[in-house]
Amino acid sequence: MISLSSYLFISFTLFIAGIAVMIARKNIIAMMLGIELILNSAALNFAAYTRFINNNLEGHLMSLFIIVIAAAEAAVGLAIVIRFFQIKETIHIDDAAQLQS
Amino acid sequence: MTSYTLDVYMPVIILMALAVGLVVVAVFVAQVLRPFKPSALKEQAYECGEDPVGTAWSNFNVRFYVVSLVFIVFDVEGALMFPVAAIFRKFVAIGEGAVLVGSLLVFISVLVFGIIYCWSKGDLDWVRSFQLSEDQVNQLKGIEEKA
Amino acid sequence: MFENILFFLSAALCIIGAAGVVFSKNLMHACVLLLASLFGIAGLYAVIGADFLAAAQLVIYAGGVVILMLFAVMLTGGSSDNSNKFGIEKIPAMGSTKTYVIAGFSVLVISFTVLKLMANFMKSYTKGELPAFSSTVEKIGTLLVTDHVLAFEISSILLLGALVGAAVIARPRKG
Amino acid sequence: MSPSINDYLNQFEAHRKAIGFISEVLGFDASGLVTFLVFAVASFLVVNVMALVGGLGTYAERKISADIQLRQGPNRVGPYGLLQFLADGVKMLMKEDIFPAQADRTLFNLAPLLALIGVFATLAVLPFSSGFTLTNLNIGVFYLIGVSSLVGVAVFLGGYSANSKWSMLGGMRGASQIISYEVPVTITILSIVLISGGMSFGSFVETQGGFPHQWYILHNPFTFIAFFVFFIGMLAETNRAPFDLPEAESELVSGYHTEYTGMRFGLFALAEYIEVFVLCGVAAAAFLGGYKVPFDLGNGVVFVEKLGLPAIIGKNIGQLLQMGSFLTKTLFLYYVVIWVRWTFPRIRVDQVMTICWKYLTPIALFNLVGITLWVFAFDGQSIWEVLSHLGGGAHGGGH
Repeated sequence: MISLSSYLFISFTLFIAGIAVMIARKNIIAMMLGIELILNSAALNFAAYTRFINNNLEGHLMSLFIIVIAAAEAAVGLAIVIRFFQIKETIHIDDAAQLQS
Repeated sequence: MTSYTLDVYMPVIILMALAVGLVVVAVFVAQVLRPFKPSALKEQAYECGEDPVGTAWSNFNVRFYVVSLVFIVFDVEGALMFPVAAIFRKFVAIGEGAVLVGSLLVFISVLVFGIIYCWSKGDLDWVRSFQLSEDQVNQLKGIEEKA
Repeated sequence: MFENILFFLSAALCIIGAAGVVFSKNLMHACVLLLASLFGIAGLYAVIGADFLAAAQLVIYAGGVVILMLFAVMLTGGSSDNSNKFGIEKIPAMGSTKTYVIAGFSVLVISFTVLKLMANFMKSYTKGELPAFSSTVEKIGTLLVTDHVLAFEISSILLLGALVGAAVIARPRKG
Repeated sequence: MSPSINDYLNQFEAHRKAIGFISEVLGFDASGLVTFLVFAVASFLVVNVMALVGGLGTYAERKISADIQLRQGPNRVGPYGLLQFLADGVKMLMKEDIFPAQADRTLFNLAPLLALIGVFATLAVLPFSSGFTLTNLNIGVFYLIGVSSLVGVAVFLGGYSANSKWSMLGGMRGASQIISYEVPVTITILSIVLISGGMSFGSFVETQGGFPHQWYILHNPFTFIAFFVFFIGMLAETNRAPFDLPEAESELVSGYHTEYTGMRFGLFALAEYIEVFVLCGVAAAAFLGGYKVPFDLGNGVVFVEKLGLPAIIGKNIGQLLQMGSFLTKTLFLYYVVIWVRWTFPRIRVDQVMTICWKYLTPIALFNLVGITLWVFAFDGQSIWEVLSHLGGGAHGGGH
C-alpha cells in the first residue's frame, strides 16, 4: 500500500490543488497558500523518490532546501503583500496592475 | 546508526487522539449538564459594559509582522543547524572538528549580521522612536506656546 | 499495520486539507486547513522514514510560515473580499464548475498520455526489499557539511537576504 | 536507554511469555496488538497523571501565592483544600457555554483543541525514566519544538475567532510573544545538542550523570548562562508572569480567552498548566540530569547484586528511583515558576520584546559560539574534567 505510486498520487493531488487555488483565487494571500501547496508537493516527491529508488538521502536534502526556500519566499512575498495593502488598501490581484504606485 | 520500526510514532497518534477525545467528551458532558439560556446580551462581545463598536477584525500594526519575519528566519536557520550540531561531537572525535567549527561559525555570523541589521534599523524596537524634523519640532513648540 | 494506519491518516489529512484550501471561502479557514495539510505531509514524511524532514516540516511550517500567514491576513484586514476596485466580481469563465470539470479531465488525460508515452523511455527499476528505517539526522548532517556545504552556507545568505529585503519592504514608513 | 516503553518491557521474560500466551489464545500473532495496548495504556496513564498535575498545579499556585502573600488560600474543599481543583472542574462543566454572536464558530471551537493537541503530543517524548519514556524519538527535542508551536497558532486563533477587541489584542500579543521567545529557547537547546551529540532526550540524559557536577548546567560556564536563558524563555513561552501580557487582567481583561466560558476555558487553562510542566521537564532533562540517580542506582544492578533481589524487581526499583529523581527536579522547577510569578511585577509589552531580541537572543547566540568552541577545544569534556586534567598534568610534570 505504501508505495512510490501512492506518494506520487498524493503529490499530484497537492500540485493540482495548488494550481487550482492559484487560478481560482483573486486574493494574493490565498494565492500564496497555493504556492506553498505546490512547493510541498515537490518536496514530497523528492523524499518519496529517494526512499523508494536509492535511499541515499540526497532527496531529503533537496526537500529540506525546498522547505527553506519556501519559508524565505513566504516571508518576502507576504511583506510585498503587506506593502501593497498599505499603498492600495486592497489585496485583490487585479488591482496590482501598475508597476509604480 | 540504529534502525527502528514506525511503532515509535504510535504514542504520538494515540496522544493526539486522546486530546481530541478529551475535548469531545468534555464538551459533550458539559452540554448535557449545563444550562442553556442564550440571550442577545450574553452573546455580545465584552467591552467593559459598553455596546461593542465595530468589528475586531481590523488592521493591525505592521510591527507584529516584522517580529514574525525575524522569527521565521531564525527558525529556519535553527532547523538547518540541528543536524550539523548533532554530528558535531563525532567529527571532533575523528579530528575533523575544525571544518565544522568553520562552517558553523560562518553560518552563525551571517545570522548575527541579520540581527545587527534589524537592530540598527530599529526593527527590534516595539515602540519606534521617530526623529522629528526641525520644522515639526518648531511646530510643536508653537502649539505648546499657544496653549 | 500501523504503517498503513499512519499513512492513511496522514494522506487523508493532507488531501482533505488541500481540498479545503481550494474550496474554503474564508481566508482564515484556508490558512488553518493549510496547516492541517502540512501536518499530513509531515506524517507522510514520517511514514517513509524521513524523521528529520517531518520535524523540520512541523517546526518551519506549523511554527513559522502558518503564523506568518495568519499575521499577514490580520494585517490586511482579515477578511477576503471578492470584488476589486473596479467592481468586477470575478473573471466570468474562471469560477464555473464546468470549467473545472473540463480542465480536470483534460489534465488527467494529458498526464496519463504523457506518462504512458514516457514509460517506454524511462528505465524501469526493480523494486527490491527496502532497507529498514534508520535515523536520518546524522546522514543529513554529514551531507550538509561535506557534499552540500556550499548549499548550506548559501542558504544562510539567502535567508539573510530574505530578512533584509522583507524588513525593508514591510517597515512602517514615517508619516 | 530503550527506544520506547514497549522495548523496555520486551526485555523481560514475563512480558514475552504473556505475548506468547495471548497469541495462543487469540490464534494470531498478538505482538502488534500488545504493542498498541501497551502504548495506549501508558499514554492514557500519562495523560491522566498530567491532568492531575495540571489540576494540582492550580491548587499549588493558589496555596503558594497565599503563602507568599500571608493568606490562607483554599482550605474548605477536602483536607487542606486539596480537592479544590475538582470543585473548579465541576464548576467549569456546569457553566453555560456562550458563543459570542459575531464569533467565527469553527475556529472558536478549534482553538482549544489545537492547544490541547499541541501540548499532549509533546508528552510522547518526555523522559520520565530510562524505561518509562513513551517513545524516545531520534529527533525528540526538535519534534517537541515543532509540535509545541501549535500552541502559538491556537493562542492566535483563540484571540482571533472571538471577534472581541480584548481577545484580538491578547491573541496578537500572545502569538508574537510565543514565537519571539522560541528563538532563544531553540538556540539554547541547539547548544545542548552540540554537547550531547544527539537530538533525542535519551542522548541528552544518558550523557549526563547523577551528581550535580555531571549535569549540563555545570558543564561549562556557557551552559550555566544557557540554563537561565532557557528558563526565562520558557516562562515567556508559557505566558507565565512576569511575561503574562497576553492575559494581563489589568490591561486586557483576560487576553485571548476573554470570550471563552466554561469547559473551553478550562481546556485552555489545562493546556497551559501541562505545558509549564512539560517545559520544566525539558529543562530538567536537558540541564539538570533528568532521571539520573547518583551512584548508578537507576539501573538497579546494586539491588540485584547486594540485596539478592530478582532481576525484574531490582530493575523496576531502579526505574522508580529514576522517576522520582525526574519528578523531583521537574516539580522543583515548577515551584520556582510559581514563585517567580508571585514575586515579580509584570513587565511592559515593549520590555518583553526588548528582553527577547536585545538580551536573550544575543546572549544565546554568544553561548552557542562559546559552546561550539568549548566542545572543539576540550573534546566535549566538562570544566571539572578539564581542571582535573590540568591539576593531574601539573602534578605529573613535577615529578
